[in-house]
Amino acid sequence: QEGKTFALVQINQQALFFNDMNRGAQEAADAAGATLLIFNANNDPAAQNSAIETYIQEGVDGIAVVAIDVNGIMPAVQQAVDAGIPVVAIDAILPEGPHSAQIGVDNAQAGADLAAVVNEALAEGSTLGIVGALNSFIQNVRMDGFEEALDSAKVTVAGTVDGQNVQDTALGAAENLMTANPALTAIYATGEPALLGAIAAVESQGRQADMAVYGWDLTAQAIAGIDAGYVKAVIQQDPAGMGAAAVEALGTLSDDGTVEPVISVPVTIVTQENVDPYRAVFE
Amino acid sequence: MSVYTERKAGSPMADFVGEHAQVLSIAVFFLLCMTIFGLSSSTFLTTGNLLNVLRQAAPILIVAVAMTLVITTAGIDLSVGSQVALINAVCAIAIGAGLPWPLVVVLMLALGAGVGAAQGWFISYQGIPAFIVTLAGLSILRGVALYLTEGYSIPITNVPGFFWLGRGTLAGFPVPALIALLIAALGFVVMLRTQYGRQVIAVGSNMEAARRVGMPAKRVLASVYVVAGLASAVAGMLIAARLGSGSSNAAQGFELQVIAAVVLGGTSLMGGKASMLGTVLGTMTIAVIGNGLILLHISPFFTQIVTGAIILIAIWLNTKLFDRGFRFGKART
Amino acid sequence: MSVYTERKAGSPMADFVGEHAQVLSIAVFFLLCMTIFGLSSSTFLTTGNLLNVLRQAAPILIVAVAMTLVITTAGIDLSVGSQVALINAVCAIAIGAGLPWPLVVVLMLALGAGVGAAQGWFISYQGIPAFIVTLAGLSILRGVALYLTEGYSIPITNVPGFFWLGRGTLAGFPVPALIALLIAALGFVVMLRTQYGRQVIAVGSNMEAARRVGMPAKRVLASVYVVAGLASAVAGMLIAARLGSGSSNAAQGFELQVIAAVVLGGTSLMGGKASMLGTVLGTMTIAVIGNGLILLHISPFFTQIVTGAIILIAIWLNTKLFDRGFRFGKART
Amino acid sequence: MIAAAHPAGQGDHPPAHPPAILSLCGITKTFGSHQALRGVDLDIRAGECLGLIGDNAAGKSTLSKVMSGTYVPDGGQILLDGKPVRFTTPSEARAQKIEMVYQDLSLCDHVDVVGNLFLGRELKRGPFLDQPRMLAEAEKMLAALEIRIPRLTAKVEKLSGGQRQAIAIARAASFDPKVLIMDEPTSALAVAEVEAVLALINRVKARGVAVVLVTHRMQDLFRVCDRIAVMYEGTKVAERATADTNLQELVDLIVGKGGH
Amino acid sequence: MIAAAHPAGQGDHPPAHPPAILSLCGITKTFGSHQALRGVDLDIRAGECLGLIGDNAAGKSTLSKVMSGTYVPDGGQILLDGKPVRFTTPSEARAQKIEMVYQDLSLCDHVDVVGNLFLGRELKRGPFLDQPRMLAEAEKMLAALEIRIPRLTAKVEKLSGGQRQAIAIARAASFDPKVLIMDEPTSALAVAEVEAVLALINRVKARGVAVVLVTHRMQDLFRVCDRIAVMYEGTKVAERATADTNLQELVDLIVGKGGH
Ligand SMILES: Nc1ncnc2c1ncn2[C@@H]1O[C@H](COP(=O)(O)OP(=O)(O)OP(=O)(O)O)[C@@H](O)[C@H]1O
Ligand SMILES: Nc1ncnc2c1ncn2[C@@H]1O[C@H](COP(=O)(O)OP(=O)(O)OP(=O)(O)O)[C@@H](O)[C@H]1O
Ligand SMILES: [Mg+2]
Ligand SMILES: [Mg+2]
Repeated sequence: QEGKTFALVQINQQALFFNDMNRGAQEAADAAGATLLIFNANNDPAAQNSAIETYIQEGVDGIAVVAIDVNGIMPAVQQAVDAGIPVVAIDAILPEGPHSAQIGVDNAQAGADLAAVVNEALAEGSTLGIVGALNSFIQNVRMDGFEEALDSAKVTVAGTVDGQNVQDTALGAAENLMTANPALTAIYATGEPALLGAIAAVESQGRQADMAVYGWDLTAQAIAGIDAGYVKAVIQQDPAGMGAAAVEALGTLSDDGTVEPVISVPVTIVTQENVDPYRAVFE
Repeated sequence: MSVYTERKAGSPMADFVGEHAQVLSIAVFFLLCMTIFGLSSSTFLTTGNLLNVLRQAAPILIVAVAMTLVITTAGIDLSVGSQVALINAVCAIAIGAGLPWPLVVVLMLALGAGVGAAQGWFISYQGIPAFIVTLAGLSILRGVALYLTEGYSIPITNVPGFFWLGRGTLAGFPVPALIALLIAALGFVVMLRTQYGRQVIAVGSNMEAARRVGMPAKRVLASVYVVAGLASAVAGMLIAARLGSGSSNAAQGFELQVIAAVVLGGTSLMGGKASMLGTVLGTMTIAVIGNGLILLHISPFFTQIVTGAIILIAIWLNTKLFDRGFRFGKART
Repeated sequence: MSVYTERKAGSPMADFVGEHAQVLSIAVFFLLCMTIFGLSSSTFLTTGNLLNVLRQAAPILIVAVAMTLVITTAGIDLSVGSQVALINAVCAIAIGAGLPWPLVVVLMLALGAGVGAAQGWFISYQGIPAFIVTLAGLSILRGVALYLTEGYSIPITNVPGFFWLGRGTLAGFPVPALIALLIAALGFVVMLRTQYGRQVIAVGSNMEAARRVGMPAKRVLASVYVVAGLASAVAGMLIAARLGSGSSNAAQGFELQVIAAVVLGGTSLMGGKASMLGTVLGTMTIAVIGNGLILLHISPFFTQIVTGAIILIAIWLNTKLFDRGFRFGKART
Repeated sequence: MIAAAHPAGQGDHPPAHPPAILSLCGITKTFGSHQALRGVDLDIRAGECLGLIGDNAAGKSTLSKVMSGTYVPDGGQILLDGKPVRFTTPSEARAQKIEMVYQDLSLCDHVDVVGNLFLGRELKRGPFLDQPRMLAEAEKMLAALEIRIPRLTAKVEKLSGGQRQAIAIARAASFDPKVLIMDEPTSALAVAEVEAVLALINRVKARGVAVVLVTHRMQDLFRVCDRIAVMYEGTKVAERATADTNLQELVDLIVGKGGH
Repeated sequence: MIAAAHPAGQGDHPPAHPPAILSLCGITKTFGSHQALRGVDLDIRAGECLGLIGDNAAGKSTLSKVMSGTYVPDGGQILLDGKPVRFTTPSEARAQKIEMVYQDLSLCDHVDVVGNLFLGRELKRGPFLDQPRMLAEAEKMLAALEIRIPRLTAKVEKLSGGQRQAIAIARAASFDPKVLIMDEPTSALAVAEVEAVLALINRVKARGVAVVLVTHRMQDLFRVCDRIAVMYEGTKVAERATADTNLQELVDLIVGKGGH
């Protein structure tokens, strides 16, 4: 793989998740002596397609893509494959298509797994609120997967608010969610900004004692929340592992090798019991 | 044979209504919103919720006060959201690096003023449209914040003094709301009662005339962006203190909220016409709508639609009430 | 003793340079970008890449042409990105529901025109500032798109005719680029050579004067938003055809790109002063910068910063070159 | 000198005349709380020039704008050729061949001289503007006014005050008006140009056009006007045939010292 | 009549006089490709009123703006009390007590009458504007001009053309200028107000102020001016003592028929 060039088409760089993925991919590329080009689409789906088209012109040896619009990315993926460039998808699950591999987490399943934890933990008749990011496909999948698996006889969903994947927006929304539903005892946050916002809301409202927070993606604040006890469980993905797996897959593919069509990168549900190993990462 | 009569003096009441129609109508609309939400949700009028709204609105209000000055000069500052994000991130980094928080506050104010001065220089001394300069600023400053944080949300820990700014209360009143109201009061006095306020209005009304009467027109024009930078710095720090973290992701779409609040309050985008009281009412209206819609359990898929529609209706009523006020004045005299 | 002499006629060359300084300087800047990128990347000047850039720029160019009309009336349309997203989503839903695609095209054009007409009505007949109406539109329309798609992306399948619009080529030339260039040429002719173009300029230059000479000033003012709606519809469909899907996430930040392109081209935000050629050059400059930065392998952390900075520098040079052109003209005559 | 009383048109009526082309009856107009016009009656007759004079802020411009459809009056009636009309926009008045030169000129600064002359009345060839023909006509339109404008394709924002005023006059006078209202058309013009405008007024009068001339230059009144109406604080206080009055009387009427 | 030739100030020089307070030598100013001023020499003396006349677009306004620092000339020299100065902004000229009434008035439409009168020179008490004192002074400033403005806290955009002009005049005349430049100050004023302005000019002259009056109203020149300079197409073509000339000569000079 010496001297090869791979491109990683990213959604944005405003969350640790994506930056960790970039880092993992970069380390894997460095280790293999390959060049990695990263493109940041700043949430614009058309920009992702444009970038892929440009990389095709440039003749890169492989493209990894974290799609914003999973259907909309397909024409560009097709173009790349037609041009003889292997493509792998990370995280967001692409529909049936010519790409060689799907790397990542089953978000719906992970959401459901967390719902199982919630079903277990909450008392009969609890109410739960969701802080989502309606403009994020992946987070909608997480929300739907969670809601479906939630035991509706036991826990009612009092309301959903839109944090728009921005942490201060999420904070305001979460605060309003809590004041609007005084009976609320739990919050499910579908992503990093949402979780940050929810945690800050619990702190600023002084509800540490009676609120249970569940969510996605660890941060220093989330670990502090786990330590304080009100953050009950957080799904931690391994974005660096996804990035690395993508580059490795592209390396194999560009040498005319084959890879598994689904490369699963497992998630961990982090609770007070197993949080310790993650502390170092978020110091 | 000719009959010479003087015109009757106009009724001062009608003059007053005519001149302050915009503020009056946004006040009416604000009270309307309060009433409707108050009647439909038992939580809305609780002290806790109202203080909540005040605390949430504080950063917007602070920047809106500065934006009122900017818009009065017929300018605009699209970069305030990015400035807030930058300050938010740098502030967290600086505190994380162990600097004492009062020093960080001073540094952040200086940083905000510096960024504002740079933009003001391009706008005023280089004559580049404010829209473009601050659009470039929007992109550049958030880019810098992104670069500095590398996407991390940087935690701020163990600075209770700093946190107090964002979460504390003083005699039961949230500190950020107090800061915001103080700044609004200051803005009110500056705009109406000081020479600087007069200069800002003159520059917005007729830049060339302001220059001709010997006002430092360029300096005044540049200065409003410095004020906007300072206000963004304060807002950025309040958000950092409230969230307990700094991130380049902060304050997305903030600039449009701020501008909407200012225009809703009756300040004209064409310059020369400002209303600080209107800005306060406009900001509170938007904040109350955001809060009220959640309390009413509106589906989150509808909130964007409803918020936009309410703002449009509010402004529409503004123009209508305004016209009507005029007519009434007419009929009476 | 007195000496009566006429002034010499001004040099037509200097007059020309003076009047077209903005277009000339953006043309110079565009060529500069082309040269720099061409020298630094071997891929940049390949036909494939250039056609790519053209295809990618097509939606922006189409809306920028319409936005030139809007800005010429001293208005602004912040909602074009949301309109594109709405059309994008509805178009995918309609095709998914089995409607024949030519019918969908017609319906989408009607929808775009309708949305534009609604905004134009508020702006023109109700006298609400364009900034506010279209800001509300930005929120409402994307909200509707979000509501209709529920945040998911809707695939479009098996409509090769429709896909051809976004991906096909005609004599080796990408179809969307052809459509965009046709629209730009149309815009050029309309602006410079037709009564409607003259009316748009007059309304932007002095609305009251336009009314007083009997122009249908309000109708003209409203109409530019209809044009913007139509252009957004075309752009939305091209994006849908290119991506093969519809999503409420489409065209994020689109409005600011479009406005930047128009202003970069020399159209004044104060109204009355338009340059279609400048808009084309401005759009291509922004598209080329986006493409060139990818090819130069700029770290993604820097692209936002660099893009913003380049735009600022381009406009700055514009004002400087402009001034200089003026001076030269002076010295020579 | 200043009597309390009846605001509405109770002034002295002039002797009977041929029917008026445009009649105003009891026109009132209020801005906010300020009564700009308090009931004005006025007749404008074909082939006649009516001088409209009065102190600053007497309401002359407001009255002229009512005649040209720019302002819709709050009360009163407008008769055109004896039939009641209600102009809601200037284009309706313009359709009736009522043209006006505005005190603020109402030019489009970003449009060139030719474009301003043909504003709202562009010549077309097929769907396109007929620039060459407009340019040629524009030269003719300006020729009569003795004004020197070196380049007719220059934007009007660059022109001097007098040049701009000449363009506004040429625009209103050139399209065969039936009523021509001129609000201080000569205020920024040099001597020769003023002469040209007065000559123009006499020419169009001879063609049967009704002219309304608002001016503060008393000496001009006697050279072109047949009748003179005097306004005072939003009312018409006097009307005189030019032949029956003199400069001193008019000046006294304006400030409220005469006519009693 | 029109000779080819030297653009720069080769005109006839007036006889020797007491030293000038403000002297212009060979002033040139070009806009784009248009030579607005082609070398103008002019002396302005204390206690004297200089009339500046000329055809439309002759360059009178441009020259006045050069004197007041609004335009920086491309060439030539300005001497103030014999010392070379270079005004880069109007505030520098204003600091030297050079005041100007602009042809376009330069008012801030959104500011009230009082505010416009004190624009750039607000009275303060501590850090705050002293509104009551400004209001009181404003009444005095306007009193001399015979203008009727009912409410001094009304925004000036609502006022009539003449009222606005009076405000611009009051603003320039009230702050004890050494040089007072007035660009067509009476164009929109009614008779009584014009008289008041002429009286004002005579009053300030008597106080030793140097006045420059640009006007197209020839009859006014003879009532206030001591000398009259005539401009033609960007040059000064003649200068006359008022006592030595008459209306007809001036009119001929303006259009280029006289003075040879
Ligand atoms: N749009 C407006 N809004 C408010 N007040 C107005 C408006 N237009 C005119 N006025 C007021 O109406 C009165 C009459 O104004 P108008 O312009 O008709 O006077 P005028 O006779 O033309 O004076 P001038 O000779 O100075 O031009 C003035 O007091 C003026 O302030
Ligand atoms: N800012 C400018 N840009 C371009 N040309 C200008 C500018 N200002 C003045 N000119 C030109 O300079 C010439 C002189 O104009 P100026 O306004 O000085 O004339 P004036 O003597 O004051 O005329 P008037 O009596 O009509 O007011 C005119 O031909 C005018 O077009
Ligand atoms: Mg008038
Ligand atoms: Mg002039």
